[in-house]
Amino acid sequence: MKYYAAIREALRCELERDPRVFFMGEDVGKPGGIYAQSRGLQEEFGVERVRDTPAGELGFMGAAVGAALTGARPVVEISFADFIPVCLDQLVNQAAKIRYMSGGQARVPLTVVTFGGAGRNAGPQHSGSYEALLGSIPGLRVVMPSTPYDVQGFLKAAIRDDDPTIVILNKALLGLADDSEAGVEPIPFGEAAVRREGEDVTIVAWSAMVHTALEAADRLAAEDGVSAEVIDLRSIQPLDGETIGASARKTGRVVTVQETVSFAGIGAEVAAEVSRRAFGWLDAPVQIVGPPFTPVPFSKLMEEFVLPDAGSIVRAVREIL
Amino acid sequence: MKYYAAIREALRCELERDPRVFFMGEDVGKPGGIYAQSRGLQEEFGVERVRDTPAGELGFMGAAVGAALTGARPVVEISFADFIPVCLDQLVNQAAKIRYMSGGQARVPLTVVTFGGAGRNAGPQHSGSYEALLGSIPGLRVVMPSTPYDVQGFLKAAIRDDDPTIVILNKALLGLADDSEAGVEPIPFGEAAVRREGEDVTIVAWSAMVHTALEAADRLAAEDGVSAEVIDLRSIQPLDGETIGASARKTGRVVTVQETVSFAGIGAEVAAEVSRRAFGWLDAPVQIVGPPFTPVPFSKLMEEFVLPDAGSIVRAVREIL
Amino acid sequence: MGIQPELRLQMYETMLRIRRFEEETAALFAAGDLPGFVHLSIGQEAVPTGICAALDPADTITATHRGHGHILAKGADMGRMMAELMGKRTGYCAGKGGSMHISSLDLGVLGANGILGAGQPIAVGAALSARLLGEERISVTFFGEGASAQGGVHEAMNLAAVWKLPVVFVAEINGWAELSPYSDHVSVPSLVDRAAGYGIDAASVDGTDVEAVLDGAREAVERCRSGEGPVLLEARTQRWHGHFEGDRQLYRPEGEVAALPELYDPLVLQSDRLLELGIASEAELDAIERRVAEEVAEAVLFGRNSPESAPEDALLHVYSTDGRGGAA
Amino acid sequence: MGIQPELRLQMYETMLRIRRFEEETAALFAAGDLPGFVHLSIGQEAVPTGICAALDPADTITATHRGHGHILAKGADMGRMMAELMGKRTGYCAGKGGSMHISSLDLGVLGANGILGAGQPIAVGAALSARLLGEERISVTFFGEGASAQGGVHEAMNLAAVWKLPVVFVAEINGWAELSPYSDHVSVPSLVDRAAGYGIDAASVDGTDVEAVLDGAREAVERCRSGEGPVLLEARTQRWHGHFEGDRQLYRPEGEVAALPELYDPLVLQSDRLLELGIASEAELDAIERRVAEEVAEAVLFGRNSPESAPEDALLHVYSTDGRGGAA
Ligand SMILES: Cc1ncc(C[n+]2csc(CCOP(=O)(O)OP(=O)(O)O)c2C)c(N)n1
Ligand SMILES: Cc1ncc(C[n+]2csc(CCOP(=O)(O)OP(=O)(O)O)c2C)c(N)n1
Ligand SMILES: [Mg+2]
Ligand SMILES: [Mg+2]
Repeated sequence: MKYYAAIREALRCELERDPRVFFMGEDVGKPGGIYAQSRGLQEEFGVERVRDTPAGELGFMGAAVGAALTGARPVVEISFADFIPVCLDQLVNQAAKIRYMSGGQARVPLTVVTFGGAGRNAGPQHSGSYEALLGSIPGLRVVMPSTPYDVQGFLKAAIRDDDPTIVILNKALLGLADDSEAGVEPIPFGEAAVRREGEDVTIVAWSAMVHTALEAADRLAAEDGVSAEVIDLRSIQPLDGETIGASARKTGRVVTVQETVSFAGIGAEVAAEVSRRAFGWLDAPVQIVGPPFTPVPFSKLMEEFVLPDAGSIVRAVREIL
Repeated sequence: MKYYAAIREALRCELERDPRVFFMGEDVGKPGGIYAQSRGLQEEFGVERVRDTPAGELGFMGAAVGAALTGARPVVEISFADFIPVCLDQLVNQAAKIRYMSGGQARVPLTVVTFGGAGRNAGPQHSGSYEALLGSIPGLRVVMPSTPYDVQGFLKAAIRDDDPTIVILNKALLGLADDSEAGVEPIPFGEAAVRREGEDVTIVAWSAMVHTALEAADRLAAEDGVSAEVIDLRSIQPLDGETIGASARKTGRVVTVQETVSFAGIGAEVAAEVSRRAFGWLDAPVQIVGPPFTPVPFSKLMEEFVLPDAGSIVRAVREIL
Repeated sequence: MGIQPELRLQMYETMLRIRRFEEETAALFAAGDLPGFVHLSIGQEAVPTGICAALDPADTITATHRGHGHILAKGADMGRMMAELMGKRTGYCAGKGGSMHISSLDLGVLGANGILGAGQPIAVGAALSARLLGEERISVTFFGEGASAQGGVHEAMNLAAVWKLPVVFVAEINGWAELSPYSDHVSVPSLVDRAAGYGIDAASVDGTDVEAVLDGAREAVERCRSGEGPVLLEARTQRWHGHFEGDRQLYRPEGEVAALPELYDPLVLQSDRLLELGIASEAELDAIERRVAEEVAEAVLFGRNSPESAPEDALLHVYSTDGRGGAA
Repeated sequence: MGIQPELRLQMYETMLRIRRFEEETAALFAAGDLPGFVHLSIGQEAVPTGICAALDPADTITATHRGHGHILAKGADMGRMMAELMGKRTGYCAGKGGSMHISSLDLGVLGANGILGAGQPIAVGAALSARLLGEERISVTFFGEGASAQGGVHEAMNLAAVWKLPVVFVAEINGWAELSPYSDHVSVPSLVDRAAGYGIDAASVDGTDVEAVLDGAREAVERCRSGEGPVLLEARTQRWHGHFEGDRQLYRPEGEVAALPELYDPLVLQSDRLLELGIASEAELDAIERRVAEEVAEAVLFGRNSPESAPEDALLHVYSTDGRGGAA
């Protein structure tokens, strides 16, 4: 199944399963989504449950929070993660805190689906992801599936979960296919996946960069005879420190790779986990590979220049071998 | 001079110095600010240059961006850092990126002054600071002065600088006095201050936690005979990796302390700097001291429980000695 | 539809409960017994009272930072409110929210809110879920002139109008937003002027007169229940106290504050009416006064005698699954 | 005030420049020669043309994601625009912005914007600085019905109204926001209905008729310049192409798109008028057509022949002081 179709499959399954679930966002209803991610769902479930919104994210994100508070289970799409800043208050001051501020009375079973990621020449305002920001908010959960299988599993888990969860999808992966079929079970939050086992170095990645990391691991094996372990974080909040720590203790060397700027990012948090759990085992400092500290430029050449590729990972690994 | 008065002093100085400078925010004009931080300025400089805004931060933050783009030098106050999410788009997608997106044509000489910090029983929606979020946005500068002297120096530097700078002040420090007087010179961004020299361990802090760190250092000296170096970051973006690295190489042990949750925070970034610059010198993993992963609770007892105090720092130091 | 005598009396009592509760709150704050920020609605009691008198228990409200009145009028227990103000374990929010964040999901109070313009989209969502789940309830949201400048209020009104949802937007106009007057925040004489921009019905009522508020509320609620979409109801009222306790209101024209009780006391207006219409006697009003005084005294006692929240309870309620905080 | 013949002709040429530039853009995109997202304003040329014809060079505009027309009408060079679309070094933004972010500070183009509702507060700020710095210029901001749902548009209108700033809010209503119709986004027949909520003047004009737009714009600009505060000007127009290039508009009623050129072509309307009034002959119009075709061809050539931006130039312009990116 393809990545975009996995979104639709998970939504269909949950809409069918639970009448309290509904899906809304810009152009997700009648037009079926700008990536066909919800095509056919409005025909199947009606305009009340698959709903086109006005182009005001603050309003409909807040409405999702209010609906979640009062018995419904909204799934709301923010078509680009870059639009999260216009509705951020409803996420960080409302959805994330309402249960806490209410002393445990309230539940906010909200799922946010959004499209992040760079590499498509979408320019500075359409290439962001915001996983570090969202992951650092107590009360929110954040997942970033890198495969169609994970899209289905995490989206279902998010919708069935009683807390607000942000599912950050990646635009660059929309056409990616794997052999998953309908019926994937929900995946528990907080479990990373070891995508490739290795002995010499651990490469930690998430979202689209997982595939880049696997490419780098192939190159390292072929060109350097180096056996790299590749960990796909999958879940940003909670983060699977255990899997990271175990791998770091085994290999003694860790490289993280991300497509968002690394200042106070998930790479730094992974490094902190490694330091907490594997300090005595480390043979080299954790290498955090990420773009330089700039917005994402429009031009192809410039965008390619700032984004990490397999070569950047290979170089970082070689530096600590 | 007191911390709150240093704000006023810096504003007065810059308003006098440059007719393009103006100051606006909620209740900063006629009422003189809820902390008296701008008392008297409207009388002195008039309603056009010291301006009360409607209670819509997105609108007036955007207006500040537009004014900065067209020749003025706005200083805009967001009375609580917690309100930054309602106007975040104007900071991260506009102010921070406009120069870049314009290929260097534009300048955005914008200064944002905001009040962060917990410890005042202000509850979950009035105790945030957001330094990690803001610090991780290319195009923005972020400073967090811990003394009245630094308030004056950084505020002046921010106003004279041609790029958007966020000055995050701390509510808990408003009444703090030092022996600074009017006329402090602008302080260059990116230079941390060593507040106390020491040999055995480096404590890195910023904003209110600098004072807590100094208290901890006193206790460590008295109770354990441990000599702690205390570094006040002052500037979050750019971060002074050099000073941090040099101290870490000297002491071999680093503890960071922050009052915001530490997941993918500035502590993690400091730890990453330490790892990059002092890996071979480290005798222990960097300890990141921060509150547990929760919103800031209202009740005094609960708030005290979550916030780090000198005792938390002392314990963290003892753990790695 | 006329107003039943019992309801007229009951609304008087509700207003008195709000007044005495907040007077006591002011005293406790002045004595240093209450932490944090406290915003009082003394002088504005008729607004939440008249509105909530038109509601069913299942209907929901979102309150503001100045929300004690909204929440009491929706039926909250004074003791648990006072305990919350004191940060005690028995408070509505187990001491985690404080004055600015009281909620009672059971009573349909979706929460006071420390962020202007945030409650309005949430209220739209409550109306949306009602439709989706086939529940009859409507949704009410309070906000002031200050908040009316927020994008969230606009987005909420637009959304409710486009989707024809049963939301009553109550604009509680007390003349001030923090330390600055109405005219610093709004460019039109009345927020009713905003309604045409969304194609929704609107009315303005005297927010000092609880029966005028009730009349307006009933009409608005009626429209909502019959599926005609959202309504904007403006209530013009007066803020007697400072923006927060401790604010001495030096920015207000000399004498203005002192004159308010004489000119705009919703309690006097209603008690005069009750006496005049023979609905209550002085003695009956005195009895209410005593009952309310007792309720307040008990609430304070309840708050004081309640156990402190355990510090480590700060770790609870971040997520619903684990009870404890998630990551470190 | 009548419209001078030269201006009538000039506006025709401006519209034609926009049309041909965008037709060429569409062709290049279809051929795979342009990266990223491209939103075209074909069919809407009369709006920016009529508006900008009423402006002085010092006046500023903020444009939208569908901004080529706005920017060309404000005087931009086609070659540098085409180069920007191609991501070349000679583009207005040195290839960093692309179609959605073109700006030219020299021409008063404060930028197209990829975020709905963001340009309006920025435009308010430009008017604010004009007042502060004692400059005569006014500020114009374009937005569509989709963006009108954003809180930023409301906050900007409110702010401009409270402060009586010289801002013209141009609501460019093309019937669609992305893939969904006007009625999904707005609950009133016309955005003019919003103006009363801010106490500002408003008018609606036929956005297919460049002279009607110019008349409306002149009146709005006049009010602004004379210090009467902001104005809302609605222009009803039609979007011929998809939301972005590549969008086949399958969601539109059968035949609607095909009928648009027949019914709503601002170029035909104006050329017919010019011929009828004897302001131009067929031959003169042909000459304009050839001139514009040449300009477009040159622009494409300029773009193609321009040097690629150096990859490492990605590090420039993050901050103004260092020229290079700040932190790692
Ligand atoms: C987003 C946001 N901005 C600013 C504030 C600070 N603030 C708290 S109350 C207030 C004034 C509110 O005025 P109004 O809406 O009229 O309500 P009132 O206080 O008069 O009841 C302001 C500006 C806030 N809480 N949230
Ligand atoms: C904040 C934000 N939300 C959503 C989008 C995605 N988006 C781009 S254009 C558009 C529709 C805009 O419609 P309108 O304002 O009518 O302008 P038009 O495209 O018709 O010119 C949307 C929803 C965006 N760019 N920014
Ligand atoms: Mg008010
Ligand atoms: Mg449109």
